[in-house]
Amino acid sequence: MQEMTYSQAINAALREEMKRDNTVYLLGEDVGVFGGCFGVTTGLIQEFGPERVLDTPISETAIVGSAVGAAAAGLRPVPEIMFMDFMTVCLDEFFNQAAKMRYMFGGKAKVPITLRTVCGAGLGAAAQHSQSLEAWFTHMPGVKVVMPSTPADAKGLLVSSIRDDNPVIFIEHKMLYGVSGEVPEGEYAIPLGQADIKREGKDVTVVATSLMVHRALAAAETLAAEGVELEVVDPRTLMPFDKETVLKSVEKTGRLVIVHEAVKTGGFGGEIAAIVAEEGFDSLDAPIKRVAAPFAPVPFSPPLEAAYVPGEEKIIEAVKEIL
Amino acid sequence: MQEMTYSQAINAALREEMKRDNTVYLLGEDVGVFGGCFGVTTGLIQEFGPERVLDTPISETAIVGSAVGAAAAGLRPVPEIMFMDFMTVCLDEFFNQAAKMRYMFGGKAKVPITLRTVCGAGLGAAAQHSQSLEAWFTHMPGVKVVMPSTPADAKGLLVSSIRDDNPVIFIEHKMLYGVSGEVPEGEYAIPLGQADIKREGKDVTVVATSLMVHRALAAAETLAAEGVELEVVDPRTLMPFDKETVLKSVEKTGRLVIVHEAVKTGGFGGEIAAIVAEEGFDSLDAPIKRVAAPFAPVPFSPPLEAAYVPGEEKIIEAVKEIL
Amino acid sequence: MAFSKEEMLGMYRKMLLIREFEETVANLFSQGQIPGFVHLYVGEEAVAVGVCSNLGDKDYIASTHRGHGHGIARGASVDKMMAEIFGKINGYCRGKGGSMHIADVELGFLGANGIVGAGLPLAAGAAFANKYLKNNGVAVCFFGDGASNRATFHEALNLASIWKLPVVFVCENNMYGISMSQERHQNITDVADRAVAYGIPGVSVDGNDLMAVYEAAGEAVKRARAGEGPTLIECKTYRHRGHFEGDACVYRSEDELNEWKKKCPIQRFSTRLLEMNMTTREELESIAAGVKEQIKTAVEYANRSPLPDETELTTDVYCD
Amino acid sequence: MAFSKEEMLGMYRKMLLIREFEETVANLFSQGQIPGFVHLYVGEEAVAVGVCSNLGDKDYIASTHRGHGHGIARGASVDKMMAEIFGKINGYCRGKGGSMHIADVELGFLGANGIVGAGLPLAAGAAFANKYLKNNGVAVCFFGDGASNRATFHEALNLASIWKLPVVFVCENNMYGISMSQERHQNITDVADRAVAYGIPGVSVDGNDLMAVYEAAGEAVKRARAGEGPTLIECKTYRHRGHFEGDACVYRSEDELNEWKKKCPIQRFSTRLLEMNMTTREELESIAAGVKEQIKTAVEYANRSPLPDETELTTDVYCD
Ligand SMILES: Cc1ncc(C[n+]2csc(CCOP(=O)(O)OP(=O)(O)O)c2C)c(N)n1
Ligand SMILES: Cc1ncc(C[n+]2csc(CCOP(=O)(O)OP(=O)(O)O)c2C)c(N)n1
Ligand SMILES: [Mg+2]
Ligand SMILES: [Mg+2]
Repeated sequence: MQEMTYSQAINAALREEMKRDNTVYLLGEDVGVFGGCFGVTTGLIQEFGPERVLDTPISETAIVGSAVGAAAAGLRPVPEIMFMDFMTVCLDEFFNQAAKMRYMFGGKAKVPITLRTVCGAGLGAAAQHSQSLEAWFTHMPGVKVVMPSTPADAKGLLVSSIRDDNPVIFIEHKMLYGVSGEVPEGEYAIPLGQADIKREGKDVTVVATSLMVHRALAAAETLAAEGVELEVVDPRTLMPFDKETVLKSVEKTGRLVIVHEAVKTGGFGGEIAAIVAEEGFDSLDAPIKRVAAPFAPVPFSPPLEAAYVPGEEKIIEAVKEIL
Repeated sequence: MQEMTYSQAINAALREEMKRDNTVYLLGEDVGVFGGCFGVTTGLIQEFGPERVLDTPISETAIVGSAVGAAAAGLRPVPEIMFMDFMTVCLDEFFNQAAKMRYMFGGKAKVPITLRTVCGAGLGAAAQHSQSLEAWFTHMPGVKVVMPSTPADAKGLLVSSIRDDNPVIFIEHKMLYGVSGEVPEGEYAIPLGQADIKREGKDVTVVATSLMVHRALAAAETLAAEGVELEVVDPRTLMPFDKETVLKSVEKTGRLVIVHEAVKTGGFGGEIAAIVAEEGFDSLDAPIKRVAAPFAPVPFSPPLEAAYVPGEEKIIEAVKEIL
Repeated sequence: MAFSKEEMLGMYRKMLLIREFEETVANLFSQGQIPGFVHLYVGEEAVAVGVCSNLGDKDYIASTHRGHGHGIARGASVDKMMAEIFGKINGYCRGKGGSMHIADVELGFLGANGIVGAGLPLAAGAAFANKYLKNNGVAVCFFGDGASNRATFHEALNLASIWKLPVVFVCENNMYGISMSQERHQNITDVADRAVAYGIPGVSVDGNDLMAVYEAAGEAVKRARAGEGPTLIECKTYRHRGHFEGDACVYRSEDELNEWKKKCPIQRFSTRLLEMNMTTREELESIAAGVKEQIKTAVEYANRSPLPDETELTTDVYCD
Repeated sequence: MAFSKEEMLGMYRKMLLIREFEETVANLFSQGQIPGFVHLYVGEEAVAVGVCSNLGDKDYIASTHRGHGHGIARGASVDKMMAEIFGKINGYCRGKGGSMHIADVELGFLGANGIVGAGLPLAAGAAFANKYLKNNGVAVCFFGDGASNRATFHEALNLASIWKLPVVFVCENNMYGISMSQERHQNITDVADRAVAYGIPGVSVDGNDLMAVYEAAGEAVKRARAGEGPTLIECKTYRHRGHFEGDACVYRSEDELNEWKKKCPIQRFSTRLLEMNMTTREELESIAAGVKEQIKTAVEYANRSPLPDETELTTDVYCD
């Protein structure tokens, strides 16, 4: 085990996969000498050269579109889109092209792209630089959606994403980059589609993603003192979604709270709730609760932003409502 | 009352609103002499001239982006995006600009855009011309989402959409254009945010949208013969969503089936299920069922396409599973 | 140019094969035998054939909604194309794609595309891959005059230029994007002028002159292979049929159409072949007969192929 | 040009006001008094002021992430701007927008923007509205060299050209998009050359020369008001500070920066004013003192303003 930050874990995964496989290359805005807007690609251009770490113009359509063509032609591009909010300017390339190509072509294409991008509020970056839009991507047949919450998961899941033959959107959280944790040494790959129970408990199942995993763990700690045991399930990948682990947990606890940072309406929490209301209905002893951002764009002002992002207290409150 | 098709009803609403309000104008690809790809804008350029019915280049970014600027500057643009699938190439303009402008500017902007577009399979138009992507738009604070299923609703809701001061996405279904129905004469506006109970029943609530309303009604007809009474609720607008009507219906029936044409995972059905699992849990006597497209792009070949779109039998099957 | 007789007749045959394919599709469509909608390439054959005749093994093309001609010119099987258009399991895409998504990646055909302008960055990416893999391959993107106003045009040409990608951008300026004439949709006469914006060469050629297209494309391909970067080629041409089958063409005149029919690229090339004494009327007729036969066979193949069964619905969404 | 002394000194004062505003923000940011991130306009003042000095009541501007200078040049209140940057309720956007979204639609300021290149179609749309309403107003869009590679540039310029919209596209070519130098991000020297692609005039001017900017913009605005359509103006300039505050600027040299500092637009203009005997050192100093005072007041205003309370979170999402 090695102690490293989330950011370093991602950097390490990129480095190792680039070493292992010559067809892996990075492209994006300022990913070269600048090291990426959040410093995640630091040092890679020095190690692999400008042929494999490519600074691009501010042309997301060309970044993702060219990645699709290159992937179909045999490479494994790892484009970076600086903020997830900018997926709106290259969605056609990712969705109408990358995601559907294999199906439209009757199985005769492979589009192994791992698109790295950054979600989340917390830096005062306001409405166009702070969103969590993962739900859109779960509604795209052909795409895999990965949202790691810890350095170890980030590394293990990024390795698997790059090795995966499908388009993957790998969603990092800007407030996690500085978070440290233990990461297994050597080659380390976590299969896509396996949830992780981050804390066991018998009273209420809390399914949380990305940064919210940490808030849920904090809530669990607080509630444990009051004798309430939360089971915190981190799906880690939303597509494929490990519904078995969630259903099993709800079978045990009979209660479900879902936590995500995206706005509630239309969020992936709805999907999780629907799965459980359909397939785990008999296990449920109480209404399903969703804890999520209010239905508004992300505000700038620090007190508003802080109130916007779901926190420990809101999770505790939701848990108490169904106990 | 007047008998007219869905397409004619939309055309009539456009005509009347353009007459009523000089600031209303249309823009889009081939909306002029060509009358729109599906003929919906036929005759309008003759009546209102090329200053108010504007053919555009194939530049969706400029279509929607210019509409945002024009709306902020006092007009009421009604852009047409030829197929909903193409929203991927102008999503930034609709979402990061139009939807958020008011909030980001602290309430000091108004962006009254009614973006008309067309969803749905059925014409053999395959993966990039047949989708139902409404769920994405329900996840966008600031946007209203309208999906009419009948000529009367199409007219009444389009009138209200154009008069609304917010960005609205008005989603027409290509297989409904030819469907006829009674439409009230004279000015006719249906408030956004009111569901319509298209058929009353006591046994199972079926919430269905757009074309699926008709399939649900057909299923209701069939099941009525077997003594099962479906209550078919058409939300008509997904945002604002009239949850009261749905919850009240479920209170009565105790059972809920949700039907939409979009793929199930990440679809708006999840949101509806979650609302009911949270706020109507005690009314529920059985698991919630979703009937939706399988998790795949829309296939071209007629038998596949036909199997892809949820039909009467699938609705009946779902109902029977929870009776 | 020093073409052998075989090469010249080969190109003639390809153009004719496209024409026959498209006219057959038009016929079958009007009889209700083809589902969905189709955009035909009649009148523009010299562009696809002139360009693709310069391509080899490692090269890629990216195409458009009007893609049948590109596929045939690249060497795709008309049997599998026809079967795909019929929605049959033996089609290129197992019936899942249809006319707008016919593709054969192995052959270097990155697909027709339902999104106008989508091919440009795809081709840039395939060119990038070829450069990265140092295999000397190039990529070509076909796109319309209408597509030249899309986002993708701008971003792809700029990227290709600064990265000196081995790619050729071929604009098929057939004077319309659906009902919108080029005059109305852009304020320039030659799409090729847009090359200036990216610091790359731009040339405008008569797209109904096979030899002119061949030469311009040949030079661009040579530049690309030599590592000198992309070229923008504009081919002025015209579609004889509507935008899609069923289009009443209210936006253009019969006269205009008839003028262009006189400039038919196939007739023009056959006249030239005869003038050069490269062939005889009889030989041309026998080629035409062969083409007719080949397309007849393709239709039979398509007719014979089974429809996909329901299990196909959810296969090939992901690779395992 | 025949400017009155008042006008000349007015423009000087505006540039200075921008400079002082930005340097104050830089300071406060480094002290941790400002949340989020800020992109400062120091060194580029002549562009905003030169352009906006041509504008009147009905005119609109659309801006960028680097928008403080545009807002001030358009006449926005520095008090409300500063309060917004502080995230306070008395700010332009009630603290909901911050530096990247300052706007005042009533004033004709369509907002800073967090999406690079987003302003171009917005400005085209505002220009369309002015034309539609026949109010003789124009719209101006500021955007960077980096933004000139975005989709929106292409589509907006084409649309504006064919519709002859009264809009002026002002490219602030400060030689970098974050770390990417213009040399690397496009294969042309003058962004203005891209005008060719749309059949509109393109001019490149020294963006650090207030008068040159003023004149070029004036001509473009005149054309626009006369119904002759859009113009693309490129202003060559340089940002003295990092891309955002905190940027270590590893991608450029101290020497380069110092060269450009010597070309400071404000110094240059003051020298000119003195040479023309339009003013005196003393007068300039008293202007500077007034500006300092004004910004001090703005900071006090911002400091005094309350933070928004939680009820603000969900207001203004929709109009009722
Ligand atoms: C992004 C996008 N916008 C609009 C369309 C609808 N559409 C299909 S073909 C076409 C016209 C294309 O014109 P052009 O590029 O000149 O090609 P041509 O049809 O003339 O060969 C349009 C508008 C589309 N498929 N994709
Ligand atoms: C669509 C989009 N892509 C990327 C970014 C991130 N970003 C913000 S500013 C910037 C550089 C902009 O460069 P330029 O247009 O030259 O303006 P400058 O900062 O030099 O004033 C980038 C890449 C963004 N905000 N929006
Ligand atoms: Mg065309
Ligand atoms: Mg710049």
